[in-house]
Amino acid sequence: MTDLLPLIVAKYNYWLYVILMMIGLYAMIAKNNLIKKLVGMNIFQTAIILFYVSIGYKTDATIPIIQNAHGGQGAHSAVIHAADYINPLPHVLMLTAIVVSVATFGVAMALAVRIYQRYQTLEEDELRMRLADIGLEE
Amino acid sequence: METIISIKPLLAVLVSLFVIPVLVSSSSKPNVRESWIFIAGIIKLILVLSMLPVILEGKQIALTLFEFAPGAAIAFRVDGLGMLFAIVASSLYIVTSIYSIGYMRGLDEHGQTRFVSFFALAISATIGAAFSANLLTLYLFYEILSLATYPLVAHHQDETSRISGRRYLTFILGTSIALVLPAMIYCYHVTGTLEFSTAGIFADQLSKPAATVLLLMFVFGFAKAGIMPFHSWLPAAMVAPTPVSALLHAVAVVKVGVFSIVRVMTGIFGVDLLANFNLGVVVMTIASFTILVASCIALSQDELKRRLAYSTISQLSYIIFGVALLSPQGLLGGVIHIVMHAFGKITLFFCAGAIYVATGKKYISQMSGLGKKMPFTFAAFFIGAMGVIGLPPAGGFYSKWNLILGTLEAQQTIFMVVLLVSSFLNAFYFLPIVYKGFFGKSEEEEDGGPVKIQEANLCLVIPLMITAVISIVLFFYPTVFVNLIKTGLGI
Amino acid sequence: MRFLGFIIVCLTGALLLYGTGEFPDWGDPDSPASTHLSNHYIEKAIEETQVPNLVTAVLADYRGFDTMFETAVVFCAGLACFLLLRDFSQKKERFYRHTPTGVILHVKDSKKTLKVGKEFEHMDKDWVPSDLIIKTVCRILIPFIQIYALYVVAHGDFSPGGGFQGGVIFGSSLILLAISYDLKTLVRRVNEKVIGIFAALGVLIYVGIGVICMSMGGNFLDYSKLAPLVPGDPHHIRALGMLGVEIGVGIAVTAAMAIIYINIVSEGRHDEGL
Amino acid sequence: MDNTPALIVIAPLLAALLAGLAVWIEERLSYLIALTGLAISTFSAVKVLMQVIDSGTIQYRMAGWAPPMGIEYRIDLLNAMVLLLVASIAFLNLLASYKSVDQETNDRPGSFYTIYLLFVTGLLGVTATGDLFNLYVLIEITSLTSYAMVALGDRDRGPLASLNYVFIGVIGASFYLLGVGYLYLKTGSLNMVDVANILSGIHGSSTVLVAFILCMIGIWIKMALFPMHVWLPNAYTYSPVAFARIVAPLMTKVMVYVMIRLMITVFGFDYVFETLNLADAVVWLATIAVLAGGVMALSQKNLKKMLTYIIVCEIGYMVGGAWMGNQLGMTGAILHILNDALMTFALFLAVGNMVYRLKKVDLPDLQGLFGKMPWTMAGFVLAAFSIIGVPPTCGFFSKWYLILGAFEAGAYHFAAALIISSLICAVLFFKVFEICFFDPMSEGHGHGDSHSHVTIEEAPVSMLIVSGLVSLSLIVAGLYSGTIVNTIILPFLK
Amino acid sequence: MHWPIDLIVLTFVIFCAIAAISVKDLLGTAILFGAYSFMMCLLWAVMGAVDVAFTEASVGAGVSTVFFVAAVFRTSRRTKD
Repeated sequence: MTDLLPLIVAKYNYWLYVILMMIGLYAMIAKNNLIKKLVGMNIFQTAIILFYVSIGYKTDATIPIIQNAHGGQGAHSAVIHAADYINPLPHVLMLTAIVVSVATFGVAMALAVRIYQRYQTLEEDELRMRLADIGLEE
Repeated sequence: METIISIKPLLAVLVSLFVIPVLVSSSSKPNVRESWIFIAGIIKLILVLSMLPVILEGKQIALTLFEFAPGAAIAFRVDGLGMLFAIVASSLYIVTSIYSIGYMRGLDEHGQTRFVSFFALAISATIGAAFSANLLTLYLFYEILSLATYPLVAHHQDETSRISGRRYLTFILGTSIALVLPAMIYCYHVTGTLEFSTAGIFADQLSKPAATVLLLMFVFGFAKAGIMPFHSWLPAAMVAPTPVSALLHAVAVVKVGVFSIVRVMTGIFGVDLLANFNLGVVVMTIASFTILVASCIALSQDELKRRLAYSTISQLSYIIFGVALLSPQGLLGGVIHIVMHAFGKITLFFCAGAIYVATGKKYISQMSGLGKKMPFTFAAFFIGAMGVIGLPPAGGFYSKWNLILGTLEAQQTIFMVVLLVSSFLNAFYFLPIVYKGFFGKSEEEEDGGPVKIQEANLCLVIPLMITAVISIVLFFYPTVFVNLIKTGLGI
Repeated sequence: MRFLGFIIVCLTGALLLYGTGEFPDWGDPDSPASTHLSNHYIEKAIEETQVPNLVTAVLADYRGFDTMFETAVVFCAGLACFLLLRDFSQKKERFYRHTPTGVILHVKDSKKTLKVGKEFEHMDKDWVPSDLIIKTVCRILIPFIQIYALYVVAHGDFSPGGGFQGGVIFGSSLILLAISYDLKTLVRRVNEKVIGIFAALGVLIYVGIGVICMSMGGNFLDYSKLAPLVPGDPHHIRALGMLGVEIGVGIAVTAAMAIIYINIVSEGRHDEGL
Repeated sequence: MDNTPALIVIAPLLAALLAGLAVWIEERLSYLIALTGLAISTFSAVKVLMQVIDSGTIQYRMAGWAPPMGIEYRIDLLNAMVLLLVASIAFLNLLASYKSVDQETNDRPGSFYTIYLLFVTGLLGVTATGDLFNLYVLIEITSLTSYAMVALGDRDRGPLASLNYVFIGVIGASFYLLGVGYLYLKTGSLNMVDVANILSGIHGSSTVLVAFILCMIGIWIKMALFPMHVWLPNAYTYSPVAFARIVAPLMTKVMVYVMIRLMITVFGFDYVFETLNLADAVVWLATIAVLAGGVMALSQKNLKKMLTYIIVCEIGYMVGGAWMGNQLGMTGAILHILNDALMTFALFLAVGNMVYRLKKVDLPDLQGLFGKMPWTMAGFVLAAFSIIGVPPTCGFFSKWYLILGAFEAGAYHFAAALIISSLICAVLFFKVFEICFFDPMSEGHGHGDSHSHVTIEEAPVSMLIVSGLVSLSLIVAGLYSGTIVNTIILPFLK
Repeated sequence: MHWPIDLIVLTFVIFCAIAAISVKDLLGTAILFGAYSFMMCLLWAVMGAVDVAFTEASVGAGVSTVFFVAAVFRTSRRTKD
């Protein structure tokens, strides 16, 4: 048990992101409702973001905004230690990823509305039936 | 061997290709269109013949166009064998052109422009195949020829031609993709080259089983040669207008198939390798089978063109048979049969077409007594039949004679029997037609109805007379072709 | 499907877990991710760009090219929603309310319109009377939200935030207007054409700055080449360049969010919604 | 400073935005703007290709930062070729699209051009970039634009096909992103070359293995490798034809390019083929993909859908070739990127012309088309021959290399699959030709003209010219494939 | 040493995620989804990713949820799973 706890502490973040991702993926594959699938998709994407943010984390470091820099010249006097600040790169990447995901989400919602306009349902099985009714194969 | 670089082979190929746009643009003026065909045909023949002296001197003419990998290029090389084939194809093209004018106009066929355009394309591909310097180029033109003839075969655009066209493609395209292509690439994989050379391209990279499989893939893969069981496209293709059957399915297309097999056996494998592995016998057996079975089937056909088709299947195998003998006499006999059979069989097809145009009759049983009404046609038919059977004084005798000598030379006496038997069969299925034509009673006479039948128009009769005469001439003067073969194969 | 999904999910999970086996510990300062590139960013960024917020520095400068496409993605999403849903056909039925009396008129003739003004006002089919409290509170709040959004954009160099966040907040303020009043109010105030132009313009500002850098003889988006064009301390030129692109991002995001919302909520008819 | 590499990508982006503005001001301008943007892009791509052939790899630093810090464009022979391919196809398609866009998106052609240009920008960016994360962003741009485009097509099916595409596309992109995350975790870098250098020291790591698998699966989903192809047929069939014409030839091919780039530049040949033992399995997968694509294509009744299954089949060719583990196979795969893009483009151009006149292209609708639209059909026939692999069209030559590579690697099953798929394609296309050639109206021959009452004429000249040009280019590319291999592909692989 | 906080928030996140995909009312899903995003944002703030957290708060918990509600408003709340 004494060995296990550090291991869990060291890795649990990664494990939980995997679980979150599995939830999202499962919802995307197995759910019947298109909106539910979209929620799954979003969970899936946020899980990846969580993973990236976890990569960037450093113990005993602070947020990646250099302090005492407001004066302009002041910053140059202080020596900046890399270990003091959390890695900013994953954050940058994830800002991008979040915006991508919201953009995709918006488009997907628009699509869902279009589908509903045409078929009056968002359930996959019912959609399939509607398609069969109007003589279109899947 | 001296090699001359020249653009002539390319021009010979392209000439009828370039004429296609002209043909299409002058589609509303049939006379202009047809004169263009002649001009192109004659230019082509002149180009081909202009290379003849050089080849007879024992030189070669070569031109490399695109080299896309070492040893695999799109290249032309004119040697004796290719020259022989090119002369046959290009000279018969002119004759056929005259004939097809008569035929197509006589029957008022639709889509004549399309017909002549694809005809020109097909003949281009044939010349290209004749002048190929390597297997890749040969394959290229082989495929172009297959595709260009499809619209010709399916020309009538009705249900029968749909089915025939389908069968035609299935066999021709299917075998070439499924068998030739992998075999060819495997050759390249093993040797790194596809260039034809009389010594073969394989040094000792092939084991006997591999060589056997490869050879069989080629022999069956070039299905245009009509080796059984890949022969049934040829009778099916007889739905096409007769000029197509005559030039393409007695000369160009089928001979390209045979020519390809000859090329592969002599240029890729090499006579020595085949002899070492004793593969000649294998091919000979297959060819003999085809010869006999096809002859027997021909006997039972009542439709004239189908009978001719089965006769063609059997005669094609003679050529392969001859080459597979792997002896000088056999090679000579086999290859010269390309020429002899071409002139003989095209005469026969021309006759069949002329009869159809003049009387609308397709079936042999209807043709008794026609010889009196159409004496020239039936005389020509007789000469053609003699050529195919191998009776003097038609050219066919010369080739058959050499083939028989070849079997003796190779000490394959059993196979000699095959030749003899098949000659009898040939006689059985041709001579009765001639006999009935001249001496039988026509249906009209029996019915006592009005007799209006006469010779077909001149455009049809002249070509068949020409080919019949040439067929006889060849018996006396085969020297040019013999020399070509000797320089080409180095025998 | 459910079963298949389950298996796929389990396989993926197993694969991912297998990959975590050789991960460095969570928060390990010596992991490759935290040493190779990031140290350069942390130590040099302020010197090279004069921007204390490292995330902004990396986002808008070192990886500014990514961010440009990011903005393009948002623009594209807006355009996609517009293209997918926008429906120019007039709706047949209209509802009006006679303001003084509160009587609701249902006009079924599509050609007949009433003049909207003091006497009549537009109304939604599923209309709920506007709540005075909500209306008033929002009316007060919205300007502040918008000012805050501007602050977030402008102050992105020094504190968390930047163009995206500011843009989204500004967009939300517009959406709040639509929710608290009605969609027509928003559409009336912010013309569709204006939003459309702004969405493209925002990204264009970003790309334009890059192109100007190029025309000044530098690489694409190399802000340092802008120095001759902008008065002030040439040391801060990169920070200024970043501010410029952040403004572009803000505009584009604001417009895109508004377009997406308006189109989804009104099914593209721009008449009634939440 | 020479900015041409950046210009290839920036020009269409800028044009997209200007076209987006023009939508609100003067709709007709947007077409001209789009045309100009793509012309500049194509021109720059030609220039860059020349430069790369002359003087080797070009590096272009975005924002002026040195590579591992900033984003860099690294243009070597392979991307230069693909860039030119993408830019020129996009340009030509735009030329051909003027009329069909007006017909299909009757209300908003300007917005169509904007999205179209963004899509092209994405593809060009994916090809040019030397940064793993930038690649992800650009993939997302291409995906998002395709979602929108697909939904704009068929009114009944488009949105549904698009939403399915969204789900699967997001999974694909996210897997790729995860793979990049795993790589980043291990290397701390995102620049491809930098990552490759660091990776060479840690080949045995399980994390790297998982990263590789994730990246590959992500890319495979995006390129629709069987069995991850389910989104493709519907999405491409129901999209507007002007878009189908560009997405079908380019999207999957660019993804194949990305796969090859990852295999060669990022993970390295040694890692992929020596450390891992996956090659055989992937070649088998490709074999199945080739066969399955062909078989599924056989059962289709709609021409467009049939062609989309052929794309699935062709993907198998390229994946198999790339994973053969020898130079010949890789050469074949790269050559096939070029050739397949061209021939799919030619096919879809022809189909576009048909759709323009016929409105729908179920197989029975095509009867007698040879007589009615001879030029369109000529282009279609050439392209079909190329797909079948008839020499001298380019399809034959890439197939040649692929089969040769398969022989060398001993993957005879793959060679057999290629041959069989050629046969299947032959059957497929001749089925179509037959329908088009035999006109039921003129049954009982003897009549040149068809008597059909609906007069269908040839497509507009602008569409025909492009279609003919591209079809002819198939032969040209075929004849010069030796040159292409020797000046571009082989130097790249060495 | 703030991993316990982190762990608790993570558990909440997972709880919200499962709830969001299993609730039978799409409006409920929307709200739970918003909560999920907000929890996530909290988690990231704890991990020091302030910018990401800020973005997620405005985008994920803010606009996304609004889009979601808007879409549900235009379609239906009903769902079978």
